[in-house]
Amino acid sequence: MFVLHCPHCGEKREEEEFGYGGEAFIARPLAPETIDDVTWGEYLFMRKNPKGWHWEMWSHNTGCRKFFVVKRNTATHAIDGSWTLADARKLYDAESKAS
Amino acid sequence: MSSHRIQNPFARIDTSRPLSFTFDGQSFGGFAGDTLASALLAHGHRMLARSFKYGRPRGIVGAGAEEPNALVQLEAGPLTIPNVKATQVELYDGLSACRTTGWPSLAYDAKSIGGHFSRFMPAGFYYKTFKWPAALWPRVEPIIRHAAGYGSAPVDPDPEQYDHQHHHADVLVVGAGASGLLAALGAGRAGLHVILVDEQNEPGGWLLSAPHAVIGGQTASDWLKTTIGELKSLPNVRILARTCAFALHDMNMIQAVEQLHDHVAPSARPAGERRQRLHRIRAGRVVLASGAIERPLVYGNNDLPGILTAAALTTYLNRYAVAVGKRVLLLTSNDHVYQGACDLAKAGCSVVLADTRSTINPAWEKRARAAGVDVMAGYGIAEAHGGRAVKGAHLVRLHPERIAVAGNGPFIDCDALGSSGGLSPTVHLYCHDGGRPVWDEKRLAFVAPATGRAKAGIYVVGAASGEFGLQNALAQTCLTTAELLATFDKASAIATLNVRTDEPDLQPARRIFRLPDGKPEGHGKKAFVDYQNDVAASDIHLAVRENYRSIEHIKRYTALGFGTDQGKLSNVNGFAIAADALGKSIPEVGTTTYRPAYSPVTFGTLAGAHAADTFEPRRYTAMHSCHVARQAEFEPVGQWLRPWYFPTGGEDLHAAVRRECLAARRSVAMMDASTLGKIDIRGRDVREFLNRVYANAWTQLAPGKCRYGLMLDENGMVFDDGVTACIADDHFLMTTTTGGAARVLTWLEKWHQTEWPELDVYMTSVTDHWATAAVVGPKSRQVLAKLCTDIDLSPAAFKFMDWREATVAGVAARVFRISFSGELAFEVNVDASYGHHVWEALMAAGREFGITPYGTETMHVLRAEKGFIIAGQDTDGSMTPFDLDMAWAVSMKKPFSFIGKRSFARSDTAKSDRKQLVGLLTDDPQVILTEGAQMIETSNTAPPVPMFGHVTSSYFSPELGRSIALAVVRDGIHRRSEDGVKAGRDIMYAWAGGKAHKVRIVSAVFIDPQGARQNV
Amino acid sequence: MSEPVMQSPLHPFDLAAKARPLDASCGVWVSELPLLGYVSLRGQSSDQAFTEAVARIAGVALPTAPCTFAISGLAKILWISPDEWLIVCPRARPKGLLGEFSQALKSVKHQVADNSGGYTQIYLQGKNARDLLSHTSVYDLEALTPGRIVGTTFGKSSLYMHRHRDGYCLLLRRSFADYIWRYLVRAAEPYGFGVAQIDAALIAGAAA
Amino acid sequence: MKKEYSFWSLFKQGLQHNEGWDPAWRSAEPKPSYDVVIVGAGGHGLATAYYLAKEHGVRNIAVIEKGYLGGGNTARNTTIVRSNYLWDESALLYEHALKLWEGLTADLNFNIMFSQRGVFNLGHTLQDMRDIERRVNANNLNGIDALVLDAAEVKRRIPLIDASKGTRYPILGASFQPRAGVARHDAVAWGFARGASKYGVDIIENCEVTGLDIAAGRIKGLQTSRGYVAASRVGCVAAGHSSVIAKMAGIRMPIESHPLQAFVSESLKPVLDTVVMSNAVHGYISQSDKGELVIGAGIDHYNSYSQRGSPHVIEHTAAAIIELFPMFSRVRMNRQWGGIVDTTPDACPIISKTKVKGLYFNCGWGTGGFKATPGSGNVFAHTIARDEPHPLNRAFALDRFHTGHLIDEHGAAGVAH
Ligand SMILES: Cc1cc2nc3c(=O)[nH]c(=O)nc-3n(C[C@H](O)[C@H](O)[C@H](O)COP(=O)(O)OP(=O)(O)OC[C@H]3O[C@@H](n4cnc5c(N)ncnc54)[C@H](O)[C@@H]3O)c2cc1C
Ligand SMILES: NC(=O)c1ccc[n+]([C@@H]2O[C@H](COP(=O)([O-])OP(=O)(O)OC[C@H]3O[C@@H](n4cnc5c(N)ncnc54)[C@H](O)[C@@H]3O)[C@@H](O)[C@H]2O)c1
Ligand SMILES: Cc1cc2nc3c(=O)[nH]c(=O)nc-3n(C[C@H](O)[C@H](O)[C@H](O)COP(=O)(O)O)c2cc1C
Ligand SMILES: [Zn+2]
Repeated sequence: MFVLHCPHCGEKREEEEFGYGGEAFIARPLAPETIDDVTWGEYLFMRKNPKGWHWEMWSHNTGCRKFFVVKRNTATHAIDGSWTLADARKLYDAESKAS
Repeated sequence: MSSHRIQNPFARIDTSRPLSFTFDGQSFGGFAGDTLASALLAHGHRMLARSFKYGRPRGIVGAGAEEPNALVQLEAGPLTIPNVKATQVELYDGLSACRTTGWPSLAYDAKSIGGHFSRFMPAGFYYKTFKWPAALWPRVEPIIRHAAGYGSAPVDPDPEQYDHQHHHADVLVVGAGASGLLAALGAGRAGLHVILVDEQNEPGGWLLSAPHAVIGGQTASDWLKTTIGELKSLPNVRILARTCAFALHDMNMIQAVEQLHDHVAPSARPAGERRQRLHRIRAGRVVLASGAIERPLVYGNNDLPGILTAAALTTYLNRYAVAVGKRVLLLTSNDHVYQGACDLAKAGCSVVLADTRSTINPAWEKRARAAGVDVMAGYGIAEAHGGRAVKGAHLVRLHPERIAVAGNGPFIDCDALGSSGGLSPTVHLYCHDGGRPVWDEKRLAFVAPATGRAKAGIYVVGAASGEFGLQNALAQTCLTTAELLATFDKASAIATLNVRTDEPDLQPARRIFRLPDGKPEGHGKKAFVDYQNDVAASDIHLAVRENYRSIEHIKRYTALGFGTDQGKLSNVNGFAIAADALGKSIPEVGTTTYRPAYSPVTFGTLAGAHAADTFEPRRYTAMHSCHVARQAEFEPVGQWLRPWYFPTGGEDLHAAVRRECLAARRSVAMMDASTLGKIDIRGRDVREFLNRVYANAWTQLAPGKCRYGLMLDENGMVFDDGVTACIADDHFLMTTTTGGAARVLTWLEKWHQTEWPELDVYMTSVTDHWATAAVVGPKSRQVLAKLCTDIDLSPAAFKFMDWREATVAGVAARVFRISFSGELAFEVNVDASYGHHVWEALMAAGREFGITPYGTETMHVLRAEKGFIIAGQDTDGSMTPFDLDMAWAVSMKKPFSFIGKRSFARSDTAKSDRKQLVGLLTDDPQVILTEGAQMIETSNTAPPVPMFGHVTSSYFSPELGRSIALAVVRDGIHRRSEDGVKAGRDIMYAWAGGKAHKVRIVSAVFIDPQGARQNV
Repeated sequence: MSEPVMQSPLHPFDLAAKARPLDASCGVWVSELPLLGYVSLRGQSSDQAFTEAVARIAGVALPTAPCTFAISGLAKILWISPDEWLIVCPRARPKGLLGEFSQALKSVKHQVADNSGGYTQIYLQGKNARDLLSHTSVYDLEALTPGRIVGTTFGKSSLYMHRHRDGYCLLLRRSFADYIWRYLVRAAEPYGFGVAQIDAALIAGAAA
Repeated sequence: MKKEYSFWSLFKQGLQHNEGWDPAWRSAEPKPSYDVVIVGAGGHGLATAYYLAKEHGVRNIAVIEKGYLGGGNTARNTTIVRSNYLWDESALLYEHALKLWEGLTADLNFNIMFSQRGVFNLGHTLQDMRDIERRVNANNLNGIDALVLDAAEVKRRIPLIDASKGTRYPILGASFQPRAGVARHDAVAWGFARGASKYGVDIIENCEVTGLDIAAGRIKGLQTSRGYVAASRVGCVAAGHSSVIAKMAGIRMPIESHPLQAFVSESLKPVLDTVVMSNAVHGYISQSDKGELVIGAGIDHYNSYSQRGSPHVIEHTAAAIIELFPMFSRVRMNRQWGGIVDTTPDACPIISKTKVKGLYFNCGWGTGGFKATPGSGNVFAHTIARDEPHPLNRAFALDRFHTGHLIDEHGAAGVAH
């Protein structure tokens, strides 16, 4: 049972205050009409679902109602940190470039 | 004094407070401080149970949570508790308990007949039998089921209450034995917020069984007094007795259950108190001081009543002043039993101590002989003798190295037999969230290393970490506590504490689990490993023979450790015997997974306050009391309770709905629409935002106007709908379905925050702020006119789909001229604080017109007559706007590709013959179709019958004097009679519960297709 | 036509009739702070035009530190999220406030909405007030120091809570009031539970 | 392994101290190459191997398992077996499985303790009852046994249930499938393992597949923790780990792995002789032959491969059970655990070929695949042997996520089961 740090409220809170928002950074195609059904289907349904580090969204339901990003290990439940969407984006891009 | 009770000033019973109780109807006496087990043993009461599979006589084996046999049914009626361990039942006056096994009686158990054929019922018995003929198993199964099970569940609702309490502590110490107390003292003196829990009725742990032990010059009992005294004096330390930490979850969330009632006589339980409380403790650090449990040795007939663990014999003697037997035979592989042996001898028992080691600890031998114990080195037990109680045991001389019989030994007769195969650390919590215990070959135990999980904030001290000697345990506790305190940048104030004891240094134990009897496994008397599941050593060997070689397979094939004791006594023996059978080392075999609960915990405790009328929220509108006063029947819709219908004079649903419908169509009726979700949306980009989240267009809608909108998921399917009003150019008020409100707000926020943060728009829920009364019917304008004089209500000035600021019944209101019924209608929205006032004012104003309150059922009929959908009833997540024949509510021209649009183009979604929403008319106008009836093409119904859709909504329309229905039908739109389809295609059958009704497929709009009535 | 009367969400429990002066008999004393004014306000704290206008109207600077609130003579401004605040004020104020805000923020990104009908507050006092909350909410009450406000769980619902005088203000949504009240009464039972006579100054205080 | 199980063999072995029993299955060392390799020795994987050998004459088969066989979700499910699903595609697939269940004990010569004690799906709202009607009628027209019961009838058949009007979600009725029930989960895995082994299938435990060898769009073999294994066809039946294996082939799946938890009470005398499920209060319960109440919780919403979930989920489920059976408040939870379920967007499985020739996936059973075990293995064996889907699993191909032809079973899947 997790304790998550809400970057907006600036506090660690119990899991029950939050709602899970799924895989982070699934970008919506900018021009959906121009892509084929397969590409659209990938965006709609296909997920990384990694065993290991996972960039995921949570929303602080009982608090600030903001979505934010957590990097969590799905095998060990270790948490690397949580950030606002904007800050996380930078780290994520840097990480993606590195690998 | 009962036969086995002795004088013992150190014992924790209060002989000045005698108590009486009954077991299986027979009356006994005991004392405050007794457990049911100690009190029964004090009377020499041995046999309490019959075994699960073979019906063998069984008695008390342990003295606490590890007890496998003595499961009793405590009390009767609503307060009854099944399967409590007699060793954990604190005695109170008038307590009544019964056995849970043994049918028809303990003395004669039907299963014991099977027992005689036990060799034909090995592990896996059922898998190999009752397979043929197929009809056999269904007849055998009920018999098997009735033979299984221990206690009986209550049959009455639970009269007692439970709750939860949430804690956030710096340090949680689990276990208040010597080590736990010391660790708590260390953390407490350092000023940390400490919680110390122990499942027993008082702190002390093993020290309560070893009162003569010496710690730093004090006797154990004095040391306990001073230590507990100081802890109690510290405001930052909280001690919870009778509190079992039963689970450890991620990030050190510990669940612990506190027993507040069960030890008190029902008549004396304080009213308003809880029976049990779940403490949810989020701890910065956890100290596991959960100790160790002595495991018995495995030999023939080792399950006879009167055979206990040596530790239990010691505990009964020292803690409860009970000498379980007068002639005691002890069997050990280690030093731990010697103190107990001395104490038993000093208490006047004749004690023979057989040590499986050929060379034993001279210091202990000296003390034992001095105390009068007859010590025999290098002996084991081949098999115990006795029927309903142990009478003696046949000893054999053991080979000093190999696990083999080296020669014959004497027959020792005894009335109590205790064995010790060493201590098994209580590592359960260490493992609940993924930790693994480590096999320590020197200590012959799976231990939880003291700082093995320090990174996770979990520390282990004392016996739990494998420190079995008291002095070592305490010294190690001091060290480990200091390490823990360092992580808080605190120095330890117990580092220099004197913890010297008077025990001799420990001599290594002998590595022995299953004692040899000179015969191959399975040939001699059954030697039990897991008493509760009747798992014998031979069953483990059989499992291995049949290739159930993984320890998990062995567990599952034999049921080893499956019981309510979760293998506290049996698991390690089982692992070791398996290793032997597999020819592997114990660490290679490993352990099974430790899972919560450490000790069983009631469902009531888990549920806490979430029971009865606080099980889950019920949401009410500001007008709720108005409806209650009018005897409304209510319907749960999402979290809300909404009026379903308003029966008067004994009406049933149909009569009431008929009356309510006609009132709405012919004169005036009123409904509470407050539960609809309302979201205030404001910002420069609000129109663009709506364009993206709705299927239709919002660019043109002028202030003062409203529009209906369909909300789709990205898959193109309708998931919510509602009317949205333009308040100002940059300001809209959106309404959602009752059930969808929260989901929609989160959905909108998610899109805004994650995809389109650049859009200038804010959303705020105002659902609870507004109370809404829908005044519906031809006379609604007249009613409203009486209460609303500051705006022009005339059709010309206040058009359909307009809204206005106005004053209604003296209250500022937003009046929407929208209609979910197709009638002239006004939705009056006011500050909910005035909801009650305005509802009553409208009722009063409408009285002259016979204004009629109506509920959700009538609302459904009225909208169905108009072919308006209910999202969630006429849609099921697989309907596009086109499937709903609502192309008019989709704007494909909008520049931005709104949510869901792209999905329309996929091959399956683009098909023209998808299931589509249509109306149905039955041949017989009186027949009301079943909602959920399936649409088929022929009246011939020999399965499999092709299905083309189903009836989503079906009612009797009082207005039309006939039944109507909505359905989704494959290619339905092209089957509608109106559209002159190929003869016959409009005729189908609606099939439900074996009946097929002929129906004609028509437009979904049954009344006033031009919408004239709502425009008057 | 009868005069408009307001009803608080806890009206059905007729607390007035149950109310009595505080004494030693109960560990938890509860009362409703009914019928206050509530205005939802959203905007960018980075936008000076916004913060200044709000400060001017509210008579106090907008609290921008997470989980804090500010008090002025006429209102209490609760931080809800980095771009959302809830203004608690006497019942007569919202109408005026709305006007003033809309005026002052015409050309500024913002949102104001009257939510007065949507909320009520419960005031908790007594020696076990904090114990009570430890039964109902997962929040670490140690961290709930004076001047802080947090949104957290309450049973299976949620609410905002902050310290007020020597007690706690619970701010909750109207439709959950019935559930929250029952839940609270049940949780308080072991400590002894009483409905406290409500004192006007308290309401005023809660409003500002 | 020739020895049949029977009273007679039990008697004979009993006389010989049960020393003559053979291994139930043969543990094999990986061979260099196989015609077909099945990844994952859960119920589905073992059933697939069994039917491949038995019905399609494939001989050279291996089942590769990273842990102990049957140790995945097969080991940890609440064993509810039923076929009363809503849509034709799924109803027919699950009914195919149910028919196989009915003959499985005899077919495998292994008593899998299939107990057709019936399953109730309770309805608590008017919409629940509409959905129940819709589902039951569809079932009947598909030739599947199912009936709609009203509240009074539910109370009559489940005397302990709280059918009063005062509850949060009063019971309005239920659907009931008489032929549904429960089975002994471990026995299913062992029975199929024994059966497959009899046909010469190599069962290789403690061997983890770590990579897939693909060349020119064709599967060539697998890397495993015990070396390379060549195979011209590979069927992946890895449940919770399907995304991980798919990644080895560069494929992304429409799957998320979630914890799903369950717990059991202490063993009690018989109190409940059927299976009761409720979506609205969110819990389901039955009583095993050993006497413990077997209770399933909802899923934890976050992704996880940890086989454990959060305690508030269990707490909520306990509350739900008490809401249905107030007397169970005093019954005690003995043990709780979790599994890793592979959920799909439409709560329906994926039994499919992939873009890699010779590579097949059978996954996405999520919270409800135990009931399908024999049927799933049976049609998957067909798909692999013929390199084309069996008519019953054609609709469950991966391409439905591109065409939009989803089969939304959330209604019938509801709570985990
Ligand atoms: C708590 C719970 C309750 C449930 N209740 C029900 C119910 O009541 N009714 C119902 O029908 N269904 C139920 N289910 C779902 C059901 O258990 C599963 O759908 C079903 O058992 C899946 O079977 P399987 O054989 O495909 O998966 P598994 O039994 O999980 O087998 C997959 C195997 O693949 C192995 N594997 C994974 N990766 C690798 C690798 N890289 N190399 C080698 N091997 C690998 C795993 O170790 C595992 O043994 C429940 C599930 C859970 C968790
Ligand atoms: N001879 C024996 O059988 C025996 C048994 C245990 C300890 N000892 C000796 O006692 C000395 C002190 O040992 P210790 O203090 O490490 O252990 P301990 O056994 O004295 O104390 C452990 C305490 O932890 C409690 N406990 C265990 N699990 C719990 C849980 N989940 N929740 C709540 N309480 C729980 C037990 O009730 C017990 O009071 C050591 O020298 C040790 O060797 C001997
Ligand atoms: C239907 C069913 C019944 C079970 N009954 C029991 C039981 O009576 N006692 C027990 O200790 N465990 C029981 N278990 C749980 C298993 O011990 C084990 O926890 C589960 O299979 C998950 O495996 P793991 O805990 O090793 O990860 C049961 C499991 C299932 C699926
Ligand atoms: Zn937050």
